[in-house]
Amino acid sequence: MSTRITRDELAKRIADDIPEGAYVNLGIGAPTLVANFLPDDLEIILHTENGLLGMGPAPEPGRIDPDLINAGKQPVTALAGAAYFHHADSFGMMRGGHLDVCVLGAFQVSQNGDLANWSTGAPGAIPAVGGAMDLAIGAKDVYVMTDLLTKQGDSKLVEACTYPLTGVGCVSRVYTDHAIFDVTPDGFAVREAFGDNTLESLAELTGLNLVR
Amino acid sequence: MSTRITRDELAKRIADDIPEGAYVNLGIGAPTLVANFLPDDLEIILHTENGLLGMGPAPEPGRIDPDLINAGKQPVTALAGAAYFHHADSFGMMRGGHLDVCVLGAFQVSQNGDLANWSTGAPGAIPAVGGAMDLAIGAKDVYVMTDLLTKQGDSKLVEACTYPLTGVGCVSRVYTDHAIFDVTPDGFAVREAFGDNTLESLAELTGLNLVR
Amino acid sequence: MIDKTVPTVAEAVGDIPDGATIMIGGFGRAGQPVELIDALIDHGAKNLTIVNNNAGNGDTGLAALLANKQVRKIICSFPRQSDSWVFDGLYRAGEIELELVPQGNLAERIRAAGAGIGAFFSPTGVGTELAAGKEEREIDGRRYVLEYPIKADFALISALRADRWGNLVYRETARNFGPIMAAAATTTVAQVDEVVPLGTLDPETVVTPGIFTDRVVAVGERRWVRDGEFVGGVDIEGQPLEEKEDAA
Amino acid sequence: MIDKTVPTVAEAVGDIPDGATIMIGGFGRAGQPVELIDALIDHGAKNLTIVNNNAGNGDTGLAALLANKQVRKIICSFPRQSDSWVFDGLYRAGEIELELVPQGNLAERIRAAGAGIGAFFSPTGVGTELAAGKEEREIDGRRYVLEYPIKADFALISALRADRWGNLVYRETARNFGPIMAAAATTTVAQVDEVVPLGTLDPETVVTPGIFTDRVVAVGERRWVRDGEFVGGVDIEGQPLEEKEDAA
Repeated sequence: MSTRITRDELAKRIADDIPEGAYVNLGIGAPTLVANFLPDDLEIILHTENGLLGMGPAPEPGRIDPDLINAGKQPVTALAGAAYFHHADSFGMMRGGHLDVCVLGAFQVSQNGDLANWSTGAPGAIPAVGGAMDLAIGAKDVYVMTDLLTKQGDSKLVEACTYPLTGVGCVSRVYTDHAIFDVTPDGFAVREAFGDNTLESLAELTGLNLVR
Repeated sequence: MSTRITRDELAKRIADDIPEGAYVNLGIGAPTLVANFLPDDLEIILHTENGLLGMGPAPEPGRIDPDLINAGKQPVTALAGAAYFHHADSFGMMRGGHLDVCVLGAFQVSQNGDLANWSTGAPGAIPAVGGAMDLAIGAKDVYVMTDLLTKQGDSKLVEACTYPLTGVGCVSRVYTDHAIFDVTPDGFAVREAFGDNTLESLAELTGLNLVR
Repeated sequence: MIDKTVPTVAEAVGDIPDGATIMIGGFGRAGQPVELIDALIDHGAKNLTIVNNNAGNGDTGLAALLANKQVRKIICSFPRQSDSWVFDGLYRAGEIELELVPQGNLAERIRAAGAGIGAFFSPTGVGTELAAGKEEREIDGRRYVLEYPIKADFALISALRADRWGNLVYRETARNFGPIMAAAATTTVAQVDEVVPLGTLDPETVVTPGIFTDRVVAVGERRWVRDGEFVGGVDIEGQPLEEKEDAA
Repeated sequence: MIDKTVPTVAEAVGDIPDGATIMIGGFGRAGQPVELIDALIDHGAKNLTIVNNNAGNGDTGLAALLANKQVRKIICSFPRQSDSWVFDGLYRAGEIELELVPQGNLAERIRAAGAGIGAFFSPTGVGTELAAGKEEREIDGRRYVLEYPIKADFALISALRADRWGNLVYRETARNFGPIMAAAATTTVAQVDEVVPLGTLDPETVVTPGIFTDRVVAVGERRWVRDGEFVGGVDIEGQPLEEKEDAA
């Protein structure tokens, strides 16, 4: 029974939902993969919160410029049409609702759209939040990209988050390896089920009441 | 009996108190005259709140550039070393206390440093405030340049302002045609009396208890 | 391909509805989007709320918009000028509402709207009648009043150059309110002297990133500018001195 | 004549007292004022509060400052990194205090300090443990928390070029926190690749006007830059690739 798509397939599926002309921030980690699947013939403008709109792909080998990095501190390039700005302007851009989409990872998403992705709350862990909370509340649409289940088999879609929150009621849609879920006033709605997944099988995996 | 200096003399007297390297905003009207007396061999950087540091003198005839104006909407020039910025940055510069001096006109200044210079409160008058309130509270030192007496012979230095306030407790010093007054916790202190003026004659003119 | 250019000013403002709140850039003549304002007059939308530093001068531009009875309310810092007779008349007749805001609070409130700030404590205006009724608080020994963002449905601004992504650069003090208004409006329309190919604007020097710009319309160079450089010989209204002398 | 240049990094930081609050620019390696941090280590001021986005990487720069036991407290958004072992050790040993701030609130609080804003309502962090104990308010249907400015005694930043008035331009994403920190500190020290003659920087493109800069010190071009342009061939730390291969 085919119940999961690969991470690359999921990244492509997200990329397919991003229209030309969108201003998009891809969070650190798996969401970065989405950039690999944005069609070359569409202009989609990537934002990196350390001060660049119009971020391009990684540089050619030997052309790394240490002044030109992304939020993950990896070397990038700038496209024709790019613009640089300082941190307050960059986060003003996010907080002010100017980005169309951001894609973030998650530990948990609750059915009212709460996101937990910055801290497991484990005792002794050193906390670090970066721009996660700003991204969570900033974009017009916040997409989460994640496996549906943890390695232990627990659902990351939950009734209420048990991990420390990143943002309240901020997630619009969750792209998982099993299905795509929209956050609705009635809870998670299955927008698209991959492979053999059904509303019923997903309800069982998540232990949630799902809607169509 | 010589009791008054001219407006140009007063402008020069203010200019003499501005040290090299100071960032200065000269308000619309009489304060603009101060620029004429800033020594050519000293670098004093003028700010105009519509977005320019390093404002230069009026342009040569026939070289007027309508994109390059001051807060009074008069044509100006930009010096080598100038910088342009937008209105929020410009007023952030003022509000954030980065200007060393601003020079403003006044209807009234009270002995605790309140300034009234934007409205006579006359019924039917159309109110207009511009940047007056921002300037009043923004600079490290707010100098007022004014005649000591109104045309009706009333003192502009008062116990408490009767005109609508521009700012509370914001004035550091008042340069008048009769004398220079510092605002102190004990009231107006006569810093320098011009011509035949004395503490006593000034106290009589203003009807205030003045200190040395 | 992203292309935010629109061919005419009429098209650029054609969907502005009655009752809209519109920010209009400019400080005096500098940065005033003259052609867009003229298009808005032709378009005829009524019952507008206008946000601008002033309330119009002479009989053109914003003053003409007011004279055409399209404006219900104006939010500005300095309505009264030697040549603001149009506004003055409407105001005295009770035909226009005025919200007077200190210039720095006006700028910061516009900036706050664009930056998603819910409200902020400003020291400007404390203890004056323009702060009457506003929430006041002492913070770290200084008094502040609480000020709220000013948002708009549309911003009409003027810049020097744009590319098709809507990146903008300005010229001298004509920059003024343009960048913050562009960020504070749902739909931002920029008139520019010229649209240049993508990649022509140095990304270090772009002042308004295209994310804030929705429409760009080229209106041609002003008479005191050639290839983006000042060529001089104009009066404060931008009339070439020779031409003016000819006319006189 | 105004001349904000100082000849050495030692002189540029020599008066920083024990107990000072110091903003340090940079996001990762980009924009980190490496030479000024080294000078601060040599200078030896202790009991410092540091404001930076991170808490040091590897064993150089900010990490070395921490390792030298000069820092009492750090205000940052992202202390934990794969190579933040110096901070990690101090933190676990209870030898350094941490104030964790979401990155956008950090930037806006620094900006507020420079712009004279007493406090502001931010939507970031609402309902999270980082907003615990903070004043919350609903405005126009959205929840916000009240955030206060972060001021500093000194800012140490890095830019590409300066003139003797202290006007600064930056390079690419090395701009990051530099402009807002410059405005938020009582004394701002900028290290730059080069100091150029007054009038060389285009006033349209100055990012930090000199009013915010107190001292400028030229430290020479970095190895990936020549005449302000990227010449390539470096790793992410700025080591020329050939040189690195030689060393290996």
